[in-house]
Amino acid sequence: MPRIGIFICHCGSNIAGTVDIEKSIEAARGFPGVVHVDEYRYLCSELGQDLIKKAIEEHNLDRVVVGTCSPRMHEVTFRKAVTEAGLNPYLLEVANIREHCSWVHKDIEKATPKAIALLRAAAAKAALNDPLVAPSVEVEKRALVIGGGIAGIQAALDIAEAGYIVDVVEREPSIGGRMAQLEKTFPTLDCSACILTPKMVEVAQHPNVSLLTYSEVEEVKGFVGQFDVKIKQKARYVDPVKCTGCGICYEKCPAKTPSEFEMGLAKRKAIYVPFPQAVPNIPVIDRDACLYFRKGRCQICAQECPPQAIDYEQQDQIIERRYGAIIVATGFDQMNPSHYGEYGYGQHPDILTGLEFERLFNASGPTGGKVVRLSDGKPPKKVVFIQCVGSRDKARGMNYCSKICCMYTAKQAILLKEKVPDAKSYVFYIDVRTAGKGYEEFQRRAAEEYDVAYLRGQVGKIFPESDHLMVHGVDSLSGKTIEIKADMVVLAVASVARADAPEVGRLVGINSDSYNFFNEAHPKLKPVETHTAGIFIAGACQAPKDIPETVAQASAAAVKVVGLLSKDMLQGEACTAEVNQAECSGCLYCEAVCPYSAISPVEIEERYHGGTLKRTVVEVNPTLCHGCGSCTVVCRSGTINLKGFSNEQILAEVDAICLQR
Amino acid sequence: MRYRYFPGCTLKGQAKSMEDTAMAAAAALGIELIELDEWQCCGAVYPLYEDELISLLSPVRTLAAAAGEPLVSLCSACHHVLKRAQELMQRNQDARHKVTDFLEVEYSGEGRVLHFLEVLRDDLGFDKLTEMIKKPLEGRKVAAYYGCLLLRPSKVMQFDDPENPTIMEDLLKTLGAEVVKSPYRTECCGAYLSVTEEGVASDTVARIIDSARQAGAEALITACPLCRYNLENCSREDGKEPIKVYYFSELLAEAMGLPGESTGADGSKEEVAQR
Amino acid sequence: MSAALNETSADWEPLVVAFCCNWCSYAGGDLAGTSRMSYPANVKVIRVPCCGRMNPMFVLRAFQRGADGVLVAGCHPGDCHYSTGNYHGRRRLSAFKRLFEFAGFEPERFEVRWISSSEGDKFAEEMETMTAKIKALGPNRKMRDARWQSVTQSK
Amino acid sequence: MIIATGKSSLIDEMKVQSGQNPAECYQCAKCSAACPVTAAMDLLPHQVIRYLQLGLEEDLLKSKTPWICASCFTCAARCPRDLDLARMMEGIRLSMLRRREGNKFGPADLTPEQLEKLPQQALVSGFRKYNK
Repeated sequence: MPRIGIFICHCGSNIAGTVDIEKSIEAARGFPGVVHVDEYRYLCSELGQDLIKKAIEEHNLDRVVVGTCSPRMHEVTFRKAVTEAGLNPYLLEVANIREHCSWVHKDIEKATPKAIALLRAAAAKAALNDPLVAPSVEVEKRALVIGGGIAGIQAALDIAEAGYIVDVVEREPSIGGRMAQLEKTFPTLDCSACILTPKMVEVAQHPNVSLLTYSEVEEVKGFVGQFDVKIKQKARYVDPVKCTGCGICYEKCPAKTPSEFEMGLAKRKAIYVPFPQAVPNIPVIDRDACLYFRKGRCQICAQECPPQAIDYEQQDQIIERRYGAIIVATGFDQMNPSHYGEYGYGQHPDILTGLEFERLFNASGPTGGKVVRLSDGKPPKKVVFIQCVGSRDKARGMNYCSKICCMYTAKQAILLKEKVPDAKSYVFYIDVRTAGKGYEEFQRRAAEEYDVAYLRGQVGKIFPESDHLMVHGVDSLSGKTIEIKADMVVLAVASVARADAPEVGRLVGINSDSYNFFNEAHPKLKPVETHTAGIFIAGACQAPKDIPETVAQASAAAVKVVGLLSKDMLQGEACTAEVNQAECSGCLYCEAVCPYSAISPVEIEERYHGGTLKRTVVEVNPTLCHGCGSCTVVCRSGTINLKGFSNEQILAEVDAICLQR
Repeated sequence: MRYRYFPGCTLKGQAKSMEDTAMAAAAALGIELIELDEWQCCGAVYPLYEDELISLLSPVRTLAAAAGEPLVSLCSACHHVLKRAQELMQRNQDARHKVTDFLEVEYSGEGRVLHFLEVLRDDLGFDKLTEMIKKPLEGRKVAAYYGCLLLRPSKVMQFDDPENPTIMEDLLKTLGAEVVKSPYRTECCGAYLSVTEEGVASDTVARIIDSARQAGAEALITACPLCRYNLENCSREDGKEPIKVYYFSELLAEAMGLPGESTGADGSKEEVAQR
Repeated sequence: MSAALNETSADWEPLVVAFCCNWCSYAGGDLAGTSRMSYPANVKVIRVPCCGRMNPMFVLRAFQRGADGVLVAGCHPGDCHYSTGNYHGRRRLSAFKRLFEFAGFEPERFEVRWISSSEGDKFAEEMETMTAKIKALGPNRKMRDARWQSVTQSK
Repeated sequence: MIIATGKSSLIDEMKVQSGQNPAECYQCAKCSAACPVTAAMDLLPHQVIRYLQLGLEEDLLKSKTPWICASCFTCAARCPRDLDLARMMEGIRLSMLRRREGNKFGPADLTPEQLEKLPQQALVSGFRKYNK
């Protein structure tokens, strides 16, 4: 039989004014297992806590119930108090007789029996409380950042500056990501390279950062504090130690293939760096394009390389490391708008996506920074921009707003006017969305000072007619149909999740929304956390976002990582699920409902009629479990229980509350 | 290859040449088209209001009469109505019960509903058709005109890419013609507006013909008698060389070296191939 | 026996058991308290971590032990602290409610509500409504376990 | 303009029978950009939906636009909100035919020449679209 002590707080008159303390004490003395009942004016005060501690010693109490304010207010305080008296903190139970009783009922005749019922329920539950210990895990003081775009770079720098070791894994031969492809950034028109390149260099040279470019994460195992990760470093066929980055190899290489960095608008060599400011400035050989790998002869790069850094025998390397925390910053893709037949993308060289058009402004881009038509090399005099191509389109595209297009279209229209002063831009839009510091002003400048015609409506057809593109659209404000003989059309296509995002999500163990963007743990209050402890997200892999937002989120994720790595040990949740494997039928329903991947199947051997039998059951990883209890209800054999909120405890409360009947 | 065949009214009248040439080609290709024993007009337009069940009686009766065998039509309007009626029978249980109870037939949306072009592309294959081309249409600049009813709504029709269809161009290529692509090949010709608002149809037709002409076409093919009527009768006198309009099956028969004649929507006849 | 417990008395008061999730509805209840709102004392709250933790067995037990109404309250769909718990809860409890009705019980006796931690007013309102509704329905006689009653009355 | 706040039976019926909810339209005007016969319309297609949203039943019944619509389905094929405007247009036409004006067009409206030349398909379509 437990020895329960009940302590009732007056909370000045907050409780005592509406609950008859004397009557409550009288009733409490009669509850099963109660050996001691006391009261105090302010139980949460130092003296109040001492009263509890003393009583635990004097009356040899092994369970404590306090009738006080809400457990969301002072549960921690009283748990600490009982711990100081030598009890396990989870042997304490709170009856909320203030917020849920004295403050909401005016009539003492009604509030008192309710307070008694609540105390009775708390005592009934307390009798079944077990001592619980939160699991603890040692923290590996090293972080992994997946993705070397601006989000990954910022996060890595912040973690490194806080003094922790961080590895950045980037799939491409260089870090820099999407931002490296941009010419200018809104709304300040900073040159993208001018602000990004210094950061790329800084992160590469930081003593706490290791860059693993041309590499991909292959496997993630373990859990918060101890993720065991396998990373494949793809063979570059260039010795990074010997290479001086002189560039003779790609100058001499005879094999050409479309450049990914230039969105296919220009060619690169088979041995290449994606762009001139690449970090690291070490070329890679693209096996699929290289004449030597395809046909067995050529080797010009090897012959020409002064330090003899070319190594055709190089193999992929697998790196295995343990990390305390992971940031996923894998960025976004652009939707291919070919299925919008009315826009004719892919059928004519002067119909471009926004990012393709952006490359025309860049000095190292496909046109050497001249804004010209790819069909005939002439500067475009009439350019039609179409917004929401694939965004806000639940029929043929994505239902969401891609957020950045209104702003980059305004930017490109301004840049166009600066490069081709007699050019005229037309922007077909549904709504102009410019929420952001300085954004509205910027867009208005485009319309007012740069002669950009904003047409509220959409385009129904684009087709080539002699040397121009015929654009048929409508301006819904005037109710007029519009025909424009355009020189060029720029489609603001939807920003979409990376094609392999679901795969990355599975690999890392985080989930995504219906568009394959990674899910944050809470849409408002946990924007960089995921449901998997120790894994954080930053940047456009979570949803379309612009650079300032991406950087802010990256720094936020870095702070979360630093906070985690600053601990030697992690304390988990004590109220976690537990399974009785002897009764588990291995149906795995619990695994399916667990939002934290805390439940996994294991094979056990059992003795069975003299032999042994192998069967699948589940086990709960208490460091991953958050204690929601979803698994307990789906369990077909009813053999998963939740510590601290067990079936027995809840039923005891129900019984105790219903005892008045 | 055995199919049940639904001709539709117009193919027994003004568009007889579409039926004749298609039947001749089918026979030569080993495609058996067995006309339904009894059939009625499909209704020409698919009822877009969910309570217009009366208009569904005829197409559903036709669908049920095919008794699960693949059902082929030549006229794009008939095909459109039959295909959509089938989709409704599959999707809307309530409508299905009401219509089939009234008709006293058993039908729950089964059976393939095909346009003859789909048979040529998917069941026979254009590769196979190439072997049967005796008189390729060399040097003939022909543009395909799809119109609306075969392509849209694409989720139901499942005929081809609604914005960038290729089936008719692929057919023309197979027939040896020089394929001309015009941007207005999927735009509406004005349909039944030629009955009430001829001016509107004249505008749409003028755009279609002008753009085909600009692209260099000498002739157009279509699978719809109404499209052909509009293209031939609503084009304005502009002094330019008129563009010939054919049913796809007429050129098919011609390239296969089969006898037949093209019946213009105005009843004028022209021999399309010699014996 | 007091008038409140006497089922034939006009002063009969129902017992409503409310299971509230810790993160939203229980906190909403706290807010109703700190805002000094008022609702009938007939409602007694049991705290659960999440409405996804709600085993229909808990509801049945309450009725068996003589509760006249049971209310489960959780975070609004989409706002679950554990991201998906309330979706599981919503599906399970709505299926349960149908079964409950099918078995011949008044479906109004069992309700599921979404109350956020900022909706103290909604919390109070729902408790008020629920109590009034159950009061009008009268005592739960169908599901009450007579054996349990004899145990309690002997105590 | 005073916006009608009362219920429009036409629009309510239209919603049910066409399965389309005009409230889902965000007025991007893609339909109007795609429509091949706007030149003859007094209201552009997106304006028809706007009128439906505002409950301007009387104005819609006066409009020529529903009778110009040729049911080519281009609007529906391109609508980013997955709305089928062709069905809504049919709804307005039917409402007028069923309860207001009766038939818009009959055999008597045709010239003997038309009767001879027009393909059956055209006649049936025309009667179906413009008759009860």
